[in-house]
Amino acid sequence: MKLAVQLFAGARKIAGCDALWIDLPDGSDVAGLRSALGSAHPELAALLPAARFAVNLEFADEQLRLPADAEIALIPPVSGG
Amino acid sequence: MKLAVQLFAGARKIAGCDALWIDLPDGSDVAGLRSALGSAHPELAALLPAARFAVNLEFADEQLRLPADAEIALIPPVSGG
Amino acid sequence: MIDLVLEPIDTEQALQRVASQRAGAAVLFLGTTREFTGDRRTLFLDYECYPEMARRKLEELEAAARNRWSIIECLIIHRLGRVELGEASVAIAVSSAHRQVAFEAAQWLIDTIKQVVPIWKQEHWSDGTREWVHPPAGPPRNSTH
Amino acid sequence: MIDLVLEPIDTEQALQRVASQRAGAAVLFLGTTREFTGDRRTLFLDYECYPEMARRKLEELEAAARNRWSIIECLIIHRLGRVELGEASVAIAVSSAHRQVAFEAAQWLIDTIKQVVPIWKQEHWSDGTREWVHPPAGPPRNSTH
Repeated sequence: MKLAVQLFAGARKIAGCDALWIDLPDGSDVAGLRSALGSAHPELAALLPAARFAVNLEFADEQLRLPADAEIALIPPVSGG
Repeated sequence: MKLAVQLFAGARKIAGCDALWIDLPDGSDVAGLRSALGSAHPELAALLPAARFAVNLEFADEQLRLPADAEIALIPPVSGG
Repeated sequence: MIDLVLEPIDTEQALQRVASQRAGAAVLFLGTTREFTGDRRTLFLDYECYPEMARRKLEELEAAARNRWSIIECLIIHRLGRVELGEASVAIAVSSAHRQVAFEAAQWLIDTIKQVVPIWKQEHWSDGTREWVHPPAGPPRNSTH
Repeated sequence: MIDLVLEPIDTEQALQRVASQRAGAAVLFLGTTREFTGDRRTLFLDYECYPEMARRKLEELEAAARNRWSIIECLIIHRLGRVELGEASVAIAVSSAHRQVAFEAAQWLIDTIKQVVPIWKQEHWSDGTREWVHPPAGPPRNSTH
């Protein structure tokens, strides 16, 4: 399945775009996405370990299986407030 | 010595005036003042146990000896804020 | 900074007076008049103080807070005279580099003001009676704020 | 109540929005932009968010605070876009019958916002560089506020 991953802040700046498409086997989980994103975009590797993923507007566990139509976002450590 | 004791809030209302004069032996302490005030003005007796005395704008211990020219005030429990 | 005032408290101005480009945080506390105390309805409050001592005590508390915490600016304003329902009787504004300090100092200031500053309030109840409030000694068991 | 805004925060209005005649206390927290971080001078900040999720998270936090404390009103406002030095990037206003609740809830809200709401700030430094701020995971060790 092909999933769009929205990017923000430092991740957006590093990637140079608002979203990335990533190819994953059907039934992949968040850990799989994290690993695939790091392989496909090594420029994000430094940022990935501390980042979380949001799936359908909620922070997702590494074990969460990704629905094919999920809204996915990479959430680097936040600095609001 | 003859000392003026300033009154506020409930004490002022009970006594019906802003200050009371009280006669005390020279060298009296705050405890002596408290006791003399209760005897001379029994209407204040209910309020006195919880009240503090201020001597020259500071809360005074019961053992403090009262200077003849001290500014003295009866401070019933406060309710500012 | 200490103010004893007869007019309503200008909160915008209070915040401006503690603002600083060294501050990362400002905390403003307002103590306001509640309409109901249990079943009894308040019409308004009337505040009285022992002016010289109230001012001195407030200045001591500000100095103590500055001594204990890394405060940038600190402002305490207390109303005197008649205070209407919903209006603030007291405002405490504290700015600091880090937020924990501003929260702790503001809370300590209001807790301590309620114990040691010679200011008293008179409740004017809806049944026409009025009553000076003299809470039991020690930390008040039924704090209004 | 939740607001994500581009304009400066109106603190007077924020306090009015949480005012209530059932309230004995209101606490307003402002997070403001400090000019210096160590030796480095900030010119201004730029805030970005993941809008749908930021709003949802803020609403969840308000609901959690209302569930945990006896809050009367609660308002969280966060700036987006460019924020000048000294301006507030975030305002939290909480009213309650008793002051302890308002202090605790406001402090918990700002602590938690800084951990879970997808909002990011970009420092614009006086040397012309800019930098997205991504604090180390866990409770930030060098919090700005």
